[in-house]
Amino acid sequence: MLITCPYCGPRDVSEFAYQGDGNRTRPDPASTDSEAWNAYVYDRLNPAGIHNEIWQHAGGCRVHLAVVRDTLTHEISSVRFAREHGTPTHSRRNHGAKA
Amino acid sequence: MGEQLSPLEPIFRPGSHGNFVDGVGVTLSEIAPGSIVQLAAWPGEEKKLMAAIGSVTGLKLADGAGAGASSDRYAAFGFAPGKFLVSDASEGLATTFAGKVAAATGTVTDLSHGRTAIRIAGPRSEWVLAKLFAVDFSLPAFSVGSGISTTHHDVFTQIQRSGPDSFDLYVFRSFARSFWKMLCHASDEVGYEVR
Amino acid sequence: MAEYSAFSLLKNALSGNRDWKPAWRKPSPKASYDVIIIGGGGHGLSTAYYLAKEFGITNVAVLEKGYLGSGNVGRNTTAVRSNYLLPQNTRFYEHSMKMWENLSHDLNYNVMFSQRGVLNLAHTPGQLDDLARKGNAMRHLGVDAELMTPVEIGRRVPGLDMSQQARFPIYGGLMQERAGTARHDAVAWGYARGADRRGVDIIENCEVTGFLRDGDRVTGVSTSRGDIRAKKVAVAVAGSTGRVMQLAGIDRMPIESHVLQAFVSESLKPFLDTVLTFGMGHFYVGQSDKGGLVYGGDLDGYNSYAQRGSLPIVEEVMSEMLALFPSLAPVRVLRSWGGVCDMSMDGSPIITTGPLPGMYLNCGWCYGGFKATPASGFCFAHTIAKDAPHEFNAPFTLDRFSRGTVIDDKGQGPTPRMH
Amino acid sequence: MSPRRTPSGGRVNRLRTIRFTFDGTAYTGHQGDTLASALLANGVSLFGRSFKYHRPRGVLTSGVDEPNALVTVLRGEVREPNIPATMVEIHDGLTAVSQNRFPSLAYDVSAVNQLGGKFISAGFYYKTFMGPVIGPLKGTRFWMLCEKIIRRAAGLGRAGHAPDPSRYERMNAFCDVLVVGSGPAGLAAAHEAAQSGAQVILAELDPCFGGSANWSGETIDGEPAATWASDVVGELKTHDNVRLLKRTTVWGYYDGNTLAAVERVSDHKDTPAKGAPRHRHWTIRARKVVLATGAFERPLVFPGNDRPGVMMASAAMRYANQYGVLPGEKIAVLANNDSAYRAMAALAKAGARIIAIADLRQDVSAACRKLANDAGAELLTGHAVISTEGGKKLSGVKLAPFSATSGVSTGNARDIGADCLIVSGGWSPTIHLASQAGARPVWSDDLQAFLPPETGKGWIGAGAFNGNFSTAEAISEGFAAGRNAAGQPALETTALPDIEPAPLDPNPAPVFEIKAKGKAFVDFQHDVTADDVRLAHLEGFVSVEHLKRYTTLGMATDQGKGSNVPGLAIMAEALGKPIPEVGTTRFRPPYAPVSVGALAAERFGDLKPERLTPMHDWHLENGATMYSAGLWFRPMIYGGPGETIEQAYVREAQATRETAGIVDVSTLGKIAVQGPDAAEFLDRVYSNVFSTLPVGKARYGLMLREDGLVFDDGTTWRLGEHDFLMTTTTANAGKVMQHLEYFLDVVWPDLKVHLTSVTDQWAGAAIGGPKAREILASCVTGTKVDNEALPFMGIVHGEISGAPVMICRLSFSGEMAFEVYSGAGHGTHVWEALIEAGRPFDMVSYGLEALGTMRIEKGHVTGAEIDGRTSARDLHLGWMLSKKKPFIGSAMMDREGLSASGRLELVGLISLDNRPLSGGAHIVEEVDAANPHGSLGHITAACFSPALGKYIALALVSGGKARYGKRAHISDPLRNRFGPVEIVSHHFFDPEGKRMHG
Ligand SMILES: Cc1cc2nc3c(=O)[nH]c(=O)nc-3n(C[C@H](O)[C@H](O)[C@H](O)COP(=O)(O)OP(=O)(O)OC[C@H]3O[C@@H](n4cnc5c(N)ncnc54)[C@H](O)[C@@H]3O)c2cc1C
Ligand SMILES: NC(=O)c1ccc[n+]([C@@H]2O[C@H](COP(=O)([O-])OP(=O)(O)OC[C@H]3O[C@@H](n4cnc5c(N)ncnc54)[C@H](O)[C@@H]3O)[C@@H](O)[C@H]2O)c1
Ligand SMILES: Cc1cc2nc3c(=O)[nH]c(=O)nc-3n(C[C@H](O)[C@H](O)[C@H](O)COP(=O)(O)O)c2cc1C
Ligand SMILES: [Zn+2]
Repeated sequence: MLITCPYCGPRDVSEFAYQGDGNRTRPDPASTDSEAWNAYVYDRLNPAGIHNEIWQHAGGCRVHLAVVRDTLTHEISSVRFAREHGTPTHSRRNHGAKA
Repeated sequence: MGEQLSPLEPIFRPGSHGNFVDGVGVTLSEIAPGSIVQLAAWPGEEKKLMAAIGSVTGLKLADGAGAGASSDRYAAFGFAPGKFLVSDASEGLATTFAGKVAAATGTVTDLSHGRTAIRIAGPRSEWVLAKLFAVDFSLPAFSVGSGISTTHHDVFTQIQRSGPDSFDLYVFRSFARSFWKMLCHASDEVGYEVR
Repeated sequence: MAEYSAFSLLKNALSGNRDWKPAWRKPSPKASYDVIIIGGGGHGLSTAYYLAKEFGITNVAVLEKGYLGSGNVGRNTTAVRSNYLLPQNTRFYEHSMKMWENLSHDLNYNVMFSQRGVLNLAHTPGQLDDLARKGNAMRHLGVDAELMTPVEIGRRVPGLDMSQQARFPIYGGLMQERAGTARHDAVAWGYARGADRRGVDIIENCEVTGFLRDGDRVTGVSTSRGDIRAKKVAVAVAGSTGRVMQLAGIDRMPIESHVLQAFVSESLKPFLDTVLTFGMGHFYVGQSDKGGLVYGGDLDGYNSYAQRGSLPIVEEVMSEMLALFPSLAPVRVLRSWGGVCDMSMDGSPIITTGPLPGMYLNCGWCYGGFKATPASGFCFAHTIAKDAPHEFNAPFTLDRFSRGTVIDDKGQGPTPRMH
Repeated sequence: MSPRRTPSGGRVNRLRTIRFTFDGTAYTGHQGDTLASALLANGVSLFGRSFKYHRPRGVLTSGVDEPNALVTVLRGEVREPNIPATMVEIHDGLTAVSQNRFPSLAYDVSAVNQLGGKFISAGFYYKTFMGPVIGPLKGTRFWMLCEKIIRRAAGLGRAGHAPDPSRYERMNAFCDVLVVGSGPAGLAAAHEAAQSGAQVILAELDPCFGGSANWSGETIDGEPAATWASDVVGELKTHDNVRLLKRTTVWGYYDGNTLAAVERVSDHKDTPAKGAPRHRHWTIRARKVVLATGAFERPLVFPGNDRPGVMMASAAMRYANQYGVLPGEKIAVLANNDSAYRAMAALAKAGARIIAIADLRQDVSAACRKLANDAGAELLTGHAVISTEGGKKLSGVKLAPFSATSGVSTGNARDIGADCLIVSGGWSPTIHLASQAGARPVWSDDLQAFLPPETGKGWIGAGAFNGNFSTAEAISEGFAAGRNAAGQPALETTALPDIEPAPLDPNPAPVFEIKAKGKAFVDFQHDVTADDVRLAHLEGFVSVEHLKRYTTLGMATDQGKGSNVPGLAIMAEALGKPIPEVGTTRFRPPYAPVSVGALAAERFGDLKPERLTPMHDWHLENGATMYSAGLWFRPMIYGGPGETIEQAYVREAQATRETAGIVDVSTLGKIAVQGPDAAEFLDRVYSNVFSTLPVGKARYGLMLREDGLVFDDGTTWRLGEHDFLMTTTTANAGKVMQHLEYFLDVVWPDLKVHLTSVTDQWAGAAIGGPKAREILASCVTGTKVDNEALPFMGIVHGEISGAPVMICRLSFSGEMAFEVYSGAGHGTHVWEALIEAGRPFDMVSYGLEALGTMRIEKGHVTGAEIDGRTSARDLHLGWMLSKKKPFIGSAMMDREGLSASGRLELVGLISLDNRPLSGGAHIVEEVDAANPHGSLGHITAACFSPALGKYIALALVSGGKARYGKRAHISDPLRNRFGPVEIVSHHFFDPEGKRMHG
C-alpha cells in the first residue's frame, strides 16, 4: 500500500502509523457526559467500505493525515493534513457498507 | 567548547573496503558539521522563517515541499510542513537563529549533538541507498539540494541530495553506529571507501 | 449416521469407499427456527452443537455466507493455550482447554488436538518476571505452567539461536505443556457434523443481509436465500461483526476489524515440536502435521475486511523467524494469507445477550479465538438458552467499557491494533 | 557423451563441462543445464518420492510448476530443501540430494503406504486415531502417539540446524512500467515501453530472457526465435531507462501496484562475488505492470500418470530444444489438443522415436496428421492411455479406444513399449499475479481454462497470459501493452516481425480425466487421486475450497499450478455443474516459493539496530555487563572480579547511599516542547499543573491515557517561558511522542506548540549521594550548586571541563542528586570529568540493578507498576490528579471499575525468612504449595535492600493499604519459593525525603 502524503509524496505504508477511526469527536474537555466520553474512547465506526481514518506519517514528516480509504479494497481516495482539515469529513450515511 | 566525540569512532575505518577491485562505488564519510538546527514555523509564518534562514546562511530556498540548497558552509532543506533542517560547518548556529527567529514566527531547536551527518557519494550512491529506503533516489524524482524524511525500519533519517551523486544523511546519534555498519554492509557489493 | 472409527475406515476401504455419507446435510432454510446463528465459523458451529447437545434446542439454523469455515476458523495458526494473565481470561480459556482435551471423542471426529506445548520466550530479566507473573497466576488457578531455563529451551527446540551474541539472547521461557495445536478445519467440520447429527440445519452460501424487526426486537433475518424468522438470533461472525451489527442499525461498536497475516513454509520433516513465541516482537511458529511451519506475527495495523496483507509485515515476520532460527533462511515460504480479526478495545471477547432484544452477540476474539471455540460455543449456547451468561462468560459484557471493568491482558488500553 | 544428450542443438554451452553430485553420485553437465536436464541427460529417471504414498517420481515439467522432482541442495552444513530440480542451475561443486525416502531413493520403506491406499484415502485421519475413552491413552495421548509417526512419514525435505552464512538483501525500485515475463510478449512490451522513454523493469524468472522463444523451435524473421529474443534483449541493454532482471521471480502483487520479486543473484555460482547477496528481494513500485507470464501446460488424469518417464509435452520439447536432452528414446504421446504435436515433432527432429500418439479427440486436423506422419508416429485418434507399465521407470503404456463424451475407454487395450510418455491436457494461463491483484478469473469454454479479465486497474496483460497462444499474437499484444503501459497512444498498424505461422489449434477437447482402473493422480506431490476428489464429493466437501482442504489438492509446493483445473473439473463433473460454477481456489502470494532469507533481507542476522548512549564505550571499558532495554543497551552492573550480580548491585547502591554514585540516564525520552502555548498544552496532557512552574524549575508529572489509566511519568523542566524539556521513561519515549503529536495535530490544532525529539541531543548523568553536591561543586564552573543557587527541582547552567552543561537537582535514588545534561558529543568527556571529580570520594558508577534497588527502597514506580492496568490511585499518586482543570484521562478515571474496592494497589513487602523475593511471585494469605490458589497480587520488583539489610519488594496487592503491617506469603510455585512476608508501605526508606532535600 502506498499513501500519498501531501508533503512527502507517495510513500510506503511502512512509514505510516495508523491512528484509527477519524469520525470520533472528543467531547468538550470539561464535559461530564459519560456516555459521550465512553463513545469517544471505546466506540468505533468500522465500515466495510469507505472509511475516514487518521494516519501519521511517523517515518517521514510526522504529520497526521486525514485519509479516506476503502477497507474492502485498500484503495485510498483522499489524503489531507488532519491539522487543516480537522476530523476527515465524509458523509456518515454514505459509507456504502453494502454488507 | 571542545570537539564533539563521534559516535562512529571505534568502527570508523578509513580506507577501501568490500568489493573495490573494480573501482570504488561509493565513498562514505562523516560530515560532522559544527551545528545542526531545526527551525519550525507556525502555520502561515513559513515565508518569514525562510527569510531568516536566507539572512543567516545566504541560502535561497524555493517554495515547495523538501526544497533546499547548500553552500560550502551551510545546508538547509525542508523536511516537514514548515520545518527545516539547517547545518553549518561552524558551531553556534542555534544561538544565531535564536536572535533571528521571533517567537511569533516559529521555534529554534538545537540538534547539533542529536543528529549525526553522514555523506555517501559516488556513482553507486543511489543503488546503495535504494537498499535501505523505499524512496525514489533518481535525479528526476529527487533533485539536487532537496530533502526528505524517511525511515529504515527503526532508524528515522533525513536526507538531502548534496550533488548529482552525493547524499547527506542525518540520523539520530544513538543509532548512528548501527546505521553506519549497515551502510558499510550495503556498500560491500559495490566497493566503498571510508574517508 | 455411521460412527467414524478405524473399523469403519476399513469397512469402507473394502467396499471402495463408495458408502460414505456427507459429513453434514445441505438443507434449504426453513421459514423459521427457534434459534438462528449467523456465522458458520468455529464459534457459530460449536454454539449450535452445544445448544443441541447441552440444552436440547435442536430447531436451530447456522447461516454461513460462504463455504463453511471460510472465515478465521479456516485460516488461523491453530495455537490452543490457556496461558493468560488475568483470571477472567484464564478461567474461561482453561475451561476451553479441558473441553479440547476430550473434543475428538465428544465429536467422534479427530480434531488432532496435539498437546505439544506452547513456549513463550523471554529475552530480558524483566520479561522473565512478567512471564513468571503470568505463569504463577495460572498456577494459582490450577492451570499448568513452568519456567524453562535457556539450557532446557535449547534442548527442547534444536536450531534455536541460544547464543549470547544474539541481538536478543534468550533468557528463559514460560511453557504450558498442555497447550498445543489442533487441525483448524477439522474443528469446523467436526462441529458441523456433530450439530447436523443432532438436527441442526447448516446452511451455506446464505448471507444475512438484514435483520427482521418488531420495534426494537429482532425477530429474524433477511438473507440471500430469503427471510427467516427466529425467536432468537445469535451473531457469531468474528471479523464481520462491524458489518453485521451495522445491518442491525448499530454503527459503532468497541471493535475494529484488522487483517492478520499468516504463513506456511514448504513441507519439512519434523523440525519443531512445540509452539514458540518470540518476546521481542510479534512472532509465533509451530509446525503442522503435514510438515509446514505455520507462523505469523503482528496485525497489519489498519482496518480491513480484505483478507489480504501488506508487504512490510511479511518482511517483519520473516526477520523475526530468522532471529530465532538462523538455519531457516534457505527454507521457503509456500503461501501467505490474511484473516480479518475482530479486535476489541481491551483484547478480550464479548459474549452477551443483546444489545437488542432477541439478539445475542459473540465477538471480540481478536486473533485468539480459535482456542476458545469449545468454551465460546458452550457459554454462548448457555447464554442463548438461559438468557443469562454462564459464570465463565459473565465478565465478557459489552458494558464493561463504560463501567471501567475492562479485561486488558496486555495493558494496552483502547488501541485495538496493540492487543 | 551422456546417454541422453543429443549430438547437437540446444542452447547449453557444450564447451563448458560442469561437475556436480546427486545423492552422492558424481555427474557432469553443461553450462546452461538445470539439475533436471543434466540428470536426464545422464539417463537418470528417478528423482524423488511423493508425499503420502512415497511413490517413485521423475521429472514432470521443466519449470516452477514441477511437483515431483524436488531435491535438497547442500551448501556445507546448510540445507536448502524442496527445490525443484528444474529450477536449479548446475555449477561446479553443486551437491544435491533426494528427499522423503529412507534408506534410499531407490528403496524406500515407506512405499508400503501405497498398499493402504484405500484405507488412507483423503481425510482418513479425521475418522480414526481418536483412541480409547479411558485408560492411559485417553484424551489426546493416543492421537499424539500416532501423530509422531505420521509427522515423520509426512514432510518433504529436512531443514538443517546450521545457521546460513549467506547474505540476503533488499532493493527498492520505482518504475513507470514493470514487465513480468520475457517471452515474446514480454520482450515486445518492454521494447515498446523502452522506446517511449519510460523507466522500464523487465523481470524474468529464468536464467535467460526469451521465455518460450528459447525452445519453441519457431522462426521469427527467418531466424530462430531465440535469436530474435536475444536481439531484442541486446537492444534493450542499450537503453539506460531499462533494467533487466533475470533469475527474478515476481512473486507478489500488493496494494498500490507494489510488486515483490526475488532475484537469485548467486545460487548458480560456486561462490558469490564479494559482498553480493545470494538472493535480492526487490520491492518494485510500478505505475503500470505488463503481465506477460505465459501459460502452464496441464497434465491429464489417468491411471499410472505419475510413473517416472511421464512428462508434460512442452517440457519434453524444452529439454530437447533448449537443453539438447532427450527425455526418452521411444516416446508415446497422449493429448487432448494440438500443442503436443509440436512437441512431438521437435522430439522427432532431435532424434527420438515417436511410437504412437493417443489423441483423445476423434477428429484431428490435417496439420496434426501431417506432423504425426512426418514423425513416423502411429496416430490413434479417439484413444487414451489407460495405464502405464514399469517400476521406477516407464517401460510401456496401455492404449485403448476412448470416448471423450463419457470419459471412459471403450474397446480393447493395446500395450506399447515406451520409455517416455509426453502428455498435454491443454493450457492454463499464468494468471496468478492478476488474481492476487484482485482480478476475477473468467472461464473460457474454448480454451477450457480460466483467463484473466481484460485488464486490471494497474496492469495490462499480453500473450499466452491472455490465452492467446500464438507467437504472432504474443508479440502484437506485447507491443500494444508496452505502449499502453507507457502511456503512449495505440498505433493504427504495427509492423510485426514475420513469424512462421503456427498451424495448430490451441483449443483442447474438454477432457481432463481418463477413467480406468488404478490410481490416477490429480495432485502429484500430495498423491491426491481422482477417487479422492470423488470421495470428497461423496462426503459433501464439494466447494472447491473444501475440496482443497479435505484432500490437500493444490496445497503442495507447486500450489496446484498444473493440478487445480483438472481437480475442479472432476469435481464439476461429479456435481453435474459447469466448471465456472464450481470456481477456482484463491491465489495467494508467493507465486512460487521464496526463501525466508530473501524476505528478511538485510535484517537477517541484524534484526534490530542497537541504540547506544554517548557513554557506551566507557561502560564497556569499565566492566559493565549490559542489558538490552528495548533497542537501547544500558549497564546492568559494573561487576568486580568474582562478584555476583547481587553483590555488585548491593555494593553499588550502598556506596551511592554512603558517598556517591553516578548512572547514565541518557536513554530517558526527551522532548522539546516549545511555543507560546507550551504551558497550556502541558496542563492538558499532564494530570498535574505545569503552567505555574517557574522558569528554571522542574516538576514531576504524570500522564494518563484517555481511558483514565496511568500512561507515563517523568520530570519536565521549564527552560524558558515558551520552552520546556519533557522527559519520559525510556520504554515509552516513542509512544509519548506520538500521543502528544496526535493531540496537537488532530485534537488541538489551534495550539502553537512544536514538539521535537531531543533524546539524542543530550547525554545525561545522574549523580547522587551525600557527597554528590561536593563532587559536582568541585568540577562545575559558571554556576553554584548550593541549596540557594540550586534548590530541589532547580535548574542551573554551567560548564564542566569546558563543555556546557545543564543541571537539574532531582532524585530518583532518594539521595541528594543531580541530573547533569550535556551535549551528547560531550557526554563521555563530561562523564569522565565527573568520574574524576568523584574519585577522591570513592564515588561508584552504578547500573540499572542498583538504580532499581534504590527506587524500590524509595517506592518509586516504573514500567513494572505502570503496566497499563493501574490507576493513579492504585499507585498512591492520586495527589497528582488536579481538581482544577480537565486533562487527558480525567473524564474516564472515576468510572466505577476504576474506583472499586479490591483493586490491586502498590505496597511494599519485606521478606520474613531472609530469602530473596522475585518479580512475578504471587502473594497469598496462606501457603498451599501443592495446590496454589487465592492470589492477592504479585511482586513487580524485588531486591536486596542494603539500606534496610533485607530482601524487599514492591507489589500490587488487592486491598493494598489496608494490609499494611499484616503478614502474608509469597507463593511462587514456578520457582518453588514460598515464604512469609510482611506487607508495608512502599516507602521503605527515608519516607520524609530528608536525604534528597539535604
Ligand atoms: C491469521 C490468523 C491467525 C490466528 N491464529 C490463532 C491462533 O493461533 N490461536 C487462536 O486461538 N486463534 C487464532 N486466530 C483467531 C481465530 O481464528 C478467531 O478468533 C476465531 O476463528 C473466530 O471465531 P470463528 O471461528 O467463529 O470465526 P470465523 O471462522 O471467522 O466465523 C465467522 C463466520 O461468519 C460468517 N459471516 C460473516 N458475515 C456473515 C453474514 N452476513 N451472513 C452469514 N455469515 C456471515 C463468515 O463467513 C465466517 O465464516 C487467528 C486468526 C487469524 C486471522
Ligand atoms: N498451445 C500452445 O502451443 C502454446 C501454449 C502456450 C504458449 N505458447 C507459446 O508461448 C508463447 C507466448 O509467449 P508469452 O510471452 O506470452 O509467454 P512465454 O511462455 O514465452 O513467456 C512467459 C515468461 O514469463 C516468465 N514468468 C512467468 N511468471 C513469472 C513471474 N512471476 N516472474 C517472472 N517471470 C515470470 C516465464 O518464465 C516465461 O519466460 C508463444 O510463443 C506461443 O507460441 C504456445
Ligand atoms: C494451519 C494451516 C496450515 C496450512 N498449510 C498449508 C499448506 O501446507 N499448503 C498450502 O497450500 N496452504 C496451507 N495453508 C493455507 C491455506 O491454503 C489457505 O491459504 C488458508 O486457509 C486461507 O485461505 P485462503 O487462502 O483461501 O483465503 C494452511 C493454513 C493453515 C491455517
Ligand atoms: Zn509526510
